[in-house]
Amino acid sequence: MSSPEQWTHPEPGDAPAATAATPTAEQVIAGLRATSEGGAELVQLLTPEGERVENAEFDRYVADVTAEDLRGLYRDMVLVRRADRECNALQRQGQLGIWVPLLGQEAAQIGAGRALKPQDMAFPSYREHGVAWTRGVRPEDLLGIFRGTDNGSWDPLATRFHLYTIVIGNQVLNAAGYAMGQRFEGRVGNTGGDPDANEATMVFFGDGATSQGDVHEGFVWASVYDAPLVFFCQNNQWAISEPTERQTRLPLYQRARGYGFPGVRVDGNDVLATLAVSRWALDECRHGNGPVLIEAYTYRMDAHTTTDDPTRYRLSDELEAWKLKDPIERVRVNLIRHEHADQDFFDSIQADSDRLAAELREFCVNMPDPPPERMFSKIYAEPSPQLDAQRDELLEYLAGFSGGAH
Amino acid sequence: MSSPEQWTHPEPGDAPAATAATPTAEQVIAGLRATSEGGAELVQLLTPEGERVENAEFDRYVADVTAEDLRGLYRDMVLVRRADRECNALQRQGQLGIWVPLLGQEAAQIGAGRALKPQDMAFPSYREHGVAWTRGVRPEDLLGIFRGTDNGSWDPLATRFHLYTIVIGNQVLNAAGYAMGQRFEGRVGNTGGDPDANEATMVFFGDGATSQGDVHEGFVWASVYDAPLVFFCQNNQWAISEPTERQTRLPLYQRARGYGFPGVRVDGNDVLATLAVSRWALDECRHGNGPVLIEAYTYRMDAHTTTDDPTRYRLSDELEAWKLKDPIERVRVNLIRHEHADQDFFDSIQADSDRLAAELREFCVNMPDPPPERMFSKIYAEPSPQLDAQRDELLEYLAGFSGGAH
Amino acid sequence: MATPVLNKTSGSTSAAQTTTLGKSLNMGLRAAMEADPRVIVMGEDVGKLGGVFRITDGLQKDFGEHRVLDTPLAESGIIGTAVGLAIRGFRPVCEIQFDGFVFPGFDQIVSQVAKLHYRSQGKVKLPMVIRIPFGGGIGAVEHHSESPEAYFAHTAGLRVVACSNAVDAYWMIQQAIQCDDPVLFFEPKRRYYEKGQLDPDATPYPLFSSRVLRKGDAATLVTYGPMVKTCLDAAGAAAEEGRSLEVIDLRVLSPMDLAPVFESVRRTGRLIVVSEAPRETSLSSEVAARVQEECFYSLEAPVLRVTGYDTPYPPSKLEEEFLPDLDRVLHAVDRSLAW
Amino acid sequence: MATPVLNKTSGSTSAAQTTTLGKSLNMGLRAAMEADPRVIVMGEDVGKLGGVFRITDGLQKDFGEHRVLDTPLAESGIIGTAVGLAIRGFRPVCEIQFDGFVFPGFDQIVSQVAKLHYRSQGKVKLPMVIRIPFGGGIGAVEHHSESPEAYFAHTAGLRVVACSNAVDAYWMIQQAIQCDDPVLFFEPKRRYYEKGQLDPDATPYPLFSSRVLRKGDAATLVTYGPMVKTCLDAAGAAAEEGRSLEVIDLRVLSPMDLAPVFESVRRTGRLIVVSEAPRETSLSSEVAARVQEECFYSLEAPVLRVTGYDTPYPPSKLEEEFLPDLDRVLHAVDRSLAW
Ligand SMILES: Cc1ncc(C[n+]2csc(CCOP(=O)(O)OP(=O)(O)O)c2C)c(N)n1
Ligand SMILES: Cc1ncc(C[n+]2csc(CCOP(=O)(O)OP(=O)(O)O)c2C)c(N)n1
Ligand SMILES: [Mg+2]
Ligand SMILES: [Mg+2]
Repeated sequence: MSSPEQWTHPEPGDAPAATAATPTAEQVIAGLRATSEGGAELVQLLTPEGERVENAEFDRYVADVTAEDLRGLYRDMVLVRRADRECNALQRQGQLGIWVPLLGQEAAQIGAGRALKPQDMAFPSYREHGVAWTRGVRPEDLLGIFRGTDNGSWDPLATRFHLYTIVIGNQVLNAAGYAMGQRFEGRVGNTGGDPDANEATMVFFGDGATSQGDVHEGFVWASVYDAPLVFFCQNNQWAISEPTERQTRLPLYQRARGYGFPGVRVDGNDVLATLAVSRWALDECRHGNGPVLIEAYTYRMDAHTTTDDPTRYRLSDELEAWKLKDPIERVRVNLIRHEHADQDFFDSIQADSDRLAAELREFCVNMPDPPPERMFSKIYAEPSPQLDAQRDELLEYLAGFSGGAH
Repeated sequence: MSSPEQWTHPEPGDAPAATAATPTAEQVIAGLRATSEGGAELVQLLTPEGERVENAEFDRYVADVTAEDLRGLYRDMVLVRRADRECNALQRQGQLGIWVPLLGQEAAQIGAGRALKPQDMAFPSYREHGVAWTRGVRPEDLLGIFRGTDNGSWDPLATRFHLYTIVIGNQVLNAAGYAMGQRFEGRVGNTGGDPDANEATMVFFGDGATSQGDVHEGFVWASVYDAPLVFFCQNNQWAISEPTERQTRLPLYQRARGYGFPGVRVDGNDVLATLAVSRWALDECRHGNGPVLIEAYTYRMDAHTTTDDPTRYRLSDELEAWKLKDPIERVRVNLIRHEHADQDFFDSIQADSDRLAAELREFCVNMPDPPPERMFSKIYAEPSPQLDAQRDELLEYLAGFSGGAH
Repeated sequence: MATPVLNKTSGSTSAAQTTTLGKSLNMGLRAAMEADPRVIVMGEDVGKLGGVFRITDGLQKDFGEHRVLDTPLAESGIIGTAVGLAIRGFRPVCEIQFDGFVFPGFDQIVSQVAKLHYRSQGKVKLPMVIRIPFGGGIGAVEHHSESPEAYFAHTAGLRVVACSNAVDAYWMIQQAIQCDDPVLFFEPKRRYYEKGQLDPDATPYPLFSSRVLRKGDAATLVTYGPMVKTCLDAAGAAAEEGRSLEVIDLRVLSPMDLAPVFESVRRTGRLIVVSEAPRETSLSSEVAARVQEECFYSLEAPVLRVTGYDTPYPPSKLEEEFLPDLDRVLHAVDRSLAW
Repeated sequence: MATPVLNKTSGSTSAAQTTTLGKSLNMGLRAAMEADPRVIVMGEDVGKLGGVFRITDGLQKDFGEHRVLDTPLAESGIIGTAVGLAIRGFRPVCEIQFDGFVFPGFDQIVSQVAKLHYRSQGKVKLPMVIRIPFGGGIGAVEHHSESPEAYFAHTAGLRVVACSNAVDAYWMIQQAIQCDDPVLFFEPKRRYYEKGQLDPDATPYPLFSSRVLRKGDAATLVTYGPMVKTCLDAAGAAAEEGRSLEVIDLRVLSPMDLAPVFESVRRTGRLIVVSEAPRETSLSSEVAARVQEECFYSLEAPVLRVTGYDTPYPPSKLEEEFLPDLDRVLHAVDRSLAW
């Protein structure tokens, strides 16, 4: 799969193209095996069985990772998953209007998020609850979006974590512009002095998003302006009901070849590999060698959202196969094998996640509804008498309003 | 330049990216030399000096080209250039509102256009007067666009030459859809029987257009649906005042690598090479191996349009250097050297082009203005009482109108 | 006095069956695909999944993958390739997953879809339909509850329609597909589950015509899409207070068919335009502008508008306040009558 | 009675100099870039070439290539990266080369530019300006003569303004750049060469205010952008016939400032709205809708509209018939007065 040439000559035939582009169950499974076996192109440092494998290129980027650090990454993933499951439950119980599960993508998001330095900026899509966690955005701050009380209550500038973006692809261009700004301000390629003077930006999007014009234009702008931008594509195999084959002939990391910047495919279920590759990519950007594309090869283990029904379009074998590559389990096994974690550690994390979940639930069920006037607040930075008038009109109407009796 | 890896590591430095992306006069010249020397990646069959050079891969696609055929291609180019110059003059004389010169791109357009079979479809941009010629669209039919009497008076379905598209990139998606349709109708990959049962589509766009989201999405759709589509990019070095370096780090033909279909750079000033590469690409498509990207490396020898002033942004040396690679001259030299054309031939073509120019001018100056009601005609295929009412309102107003005296 | 005429179609109502607006669309699409092999359906998740609202449920299974296309994820691509397919002679029906996601395809719609027939002076037809589930009231997140119809109504060369009930849904989608002009087809997603009595043998009402759904003489309510039910409910409530309101469903949003509205206002002298969309430079503006010109001497009160506010669509906990409801409509009726 | 007040600004007019609308914009941009190093200009051909209309002429030479960016050729990219630059703290001024080419950037404008301040509840400001030369009358080919302002006026969260003369151009572009909200800045390209007397020391008129340019009492003309000159000419011609028309330049197209219009109509009792844009669901609809509600008892005739027709912009040989001119305006005045 590594050379496009192998791909450019589908056999002639009468079959309409549409079918040619449809993956059969066999193809899906084949694709799966290809990955579980890894292959030269997939950067992996921790096997699904929790074994640390060497990688000449990327080992050095995690050489400083201590057992404690690894426990920290494990803790991150467990807590993030627990919060995700709790929110899923809260939706089922009617406390949230909808939830977008990250189940299965914990390693990709924690690995990438922990590679970011405080001065770096991140632009998420709408599934990056794990990255949010690493930026100090509490799960509580995400709830408003899904409960319908706000569009995200954290401060994007203070946390250096932009608001969620739902329109597929939009944030990639916004991130490219932000990264251009970092470069224009001389925050890139500074040698000596304070290394933290250098900054980079990371933008998150999915496999489906790669088809959008905005993502392409982000590639063009970032490459032409040498922007310190890491394109972090979580290929979770599905865009709602559409498999990746619907979006591309080639592995997505190879898309970068056509623009003249590096593209790497990393095992997105391997937190250590994702951390290493992300650190490398961010360093490249901070030194002025951006942009870089990372394809984190992972899997959406739950539905697209709580309103989705995956049984309509994918095989359960597929999920079963991916369960064997669970991102959290392989770290647990590794920690135990090397006796880097004892039962107390796991118990304490259990306790932490119970507390986190309880607090999250407590917070959620007590969230107040926003007042009607909120609808009109902060639409403009400068005064707007027109909107003030509409607000007053509504409030007056609601006031003079004797409970709906007409 | 052939491997992206050589491109992905610009040196770190404090200079803002914007400068890094600006070509100096030296860079422009350097880029030029790179091409005039050709290089492995540039497919060339006729040198600027008119010598036929062998090409193992592509010779066979023009093996059947006789001296008469070559004279035909020469004639095409001369007549098309003459029509172009005449229209330029007509604009200067106020007969046209604006003109978009093709000067310098004759070989790219005639080579591509003559590779098309009658059953193939073409989607032009707005500069493809040469391609129009090969589709039997008379220069006269183009005039309305530039005189402001219509938006193109030819029949896009009968000529299999779509209307000009001015919004950069739009036509690439329209062409992808059309090519999908050819495939869905089973017009691709038919073996045996009538070879003309197979069809392909060719879409024309410029170097600047490659940055547009629509062009990317066209690449995605065409590749995912195995559409019989040839992306014909005329890299004439400039998008109005912006050099190609503003749009990409890599040679544009390499953009295809990221999508998994072939990309080839051909000498766009070499009509024979362009014919060969275009025939090859169209054949690939007809056999179900589409899409294919062709970058025709050429030069816009005149202004972007008659309202443009190139002296504001490019060096005259550049134009001088390209004059040495004139697309018509090299064929003339070749015909003479091999005694494939005598003076009578050149005289007859001179006469033909004089006649063409005279007829064109005659036609232009006598073009009637459209009647006011034309404004309302054919907006909808089905009746529209609302527009009929507006039309009647206007006609009544104009009728009751005593020459503007109020 | 107040005669509900909703769901009445001329012709026998013998074979009438109960259906929902969403199911009617599915049946209508199926009927259109059976009637014409050139009809193809394309969009995100319209195949195996049957669309996020299941409007295309079962179509790929029955008509195959080259007539029901799960496309790559890009709206300009969906519209732009549909244009090419239409040029080739197909009749594409594009699904835009939610109202807020039509904008990446806006350029193709405004620059190509709306203009190609005119540019070619009729030599190239574009018989394509763009389906857009629109409007709020379903407790969704951002970009999933918008009412972008005004953008298209202002665009010359497009035909814009909105269905409001199960019976219209079944006929209008088929009529839109049969139309040789490009049609923007707006579906009131919050009403997908509203029931209606459908008689497939009945003669359909013309596509490009507004329609009086309820006769009345005290005042006229003009609306479309999701607000039609709201207005009918309001008219029902008003009737109990002895006030008979006329309710007109625009159905065609551009080019508008306002004759029935003029006729009505000349009788009632009062008009309230109801729409979910923000008010500024909207469809409600156009209706008011036209009516005040055509019915200047008949109006006993200014044309009033009950609409969404000039704000981005709010977080869903606030949508009840944002969206016009029965009370806001009747409040406007009171204001009009008190003028 | 008829006092032309055009180009009068409070404060001294001592240092007044003659300039054109286009040159004023160039001077205004230069002044804004000198005043604030965070101001950057970006777009297609805005650098070496100085833009196809030379509005940015000389700016790259004087401010450098990282403050005046010749961008890749894609409007979504221009707007989308400007959003990111604004988040970073820059104040980008984007040039869209022609009105018809803003649509590839429409999604970023509607989905991000218009909403980000609201979505973040004020935590993120987007001080960016999108300059759009608009309107016809220059004999151009397709897509180069459109009037897309209604699309943006209908979009909550945007501020939309249009300048009509050389003096306003100089001040309004600077005020738009200083504004912490995103501003869509429409420039009447056919008026780029109209002259005016500019006094850089004068106190500018507020940006978001409509303005009476000529007093009158027989009827009110409300317009904006390129049609302002047309209406002033019409008022001049009418004056010679002893009819005094009031002329109001909207200047701000959204959110609208209609107080001066209401005040005027209460005096004149008659209103004609003049705009190049197609009529259906347009700015002229909104003005008519608002005025008939606010001035119901003052109107002696319905609000009349003189606009482009509901057609794609025609080939340029027909634009004279398409575009409102002095005669069509006066014809409407006659109709209004004869009501
Ligand atoms: C422009 C746009 N079109 C359609 C949608 C509806 N939609 C939401 S998520 C999604 C699939 C995205 O898939 P992918 O990019 O792989 O991200 P994932 O959800 O798998 O993380 C779609 C089609 C949208 N949000 N925006
Ligand atoms: C969407 C869009 N944006 C801007 C323009 C204005 N414009 C017309 S031609 C052009 C440059 C195109 O360059 P290129 O693609 O290289 O084609 P060329 O003109 O060199 O043949 C531009 C910016 C346009 N027509 N469409
Ligand atoms: Mg995905
Ligand atoms: Mg070019």
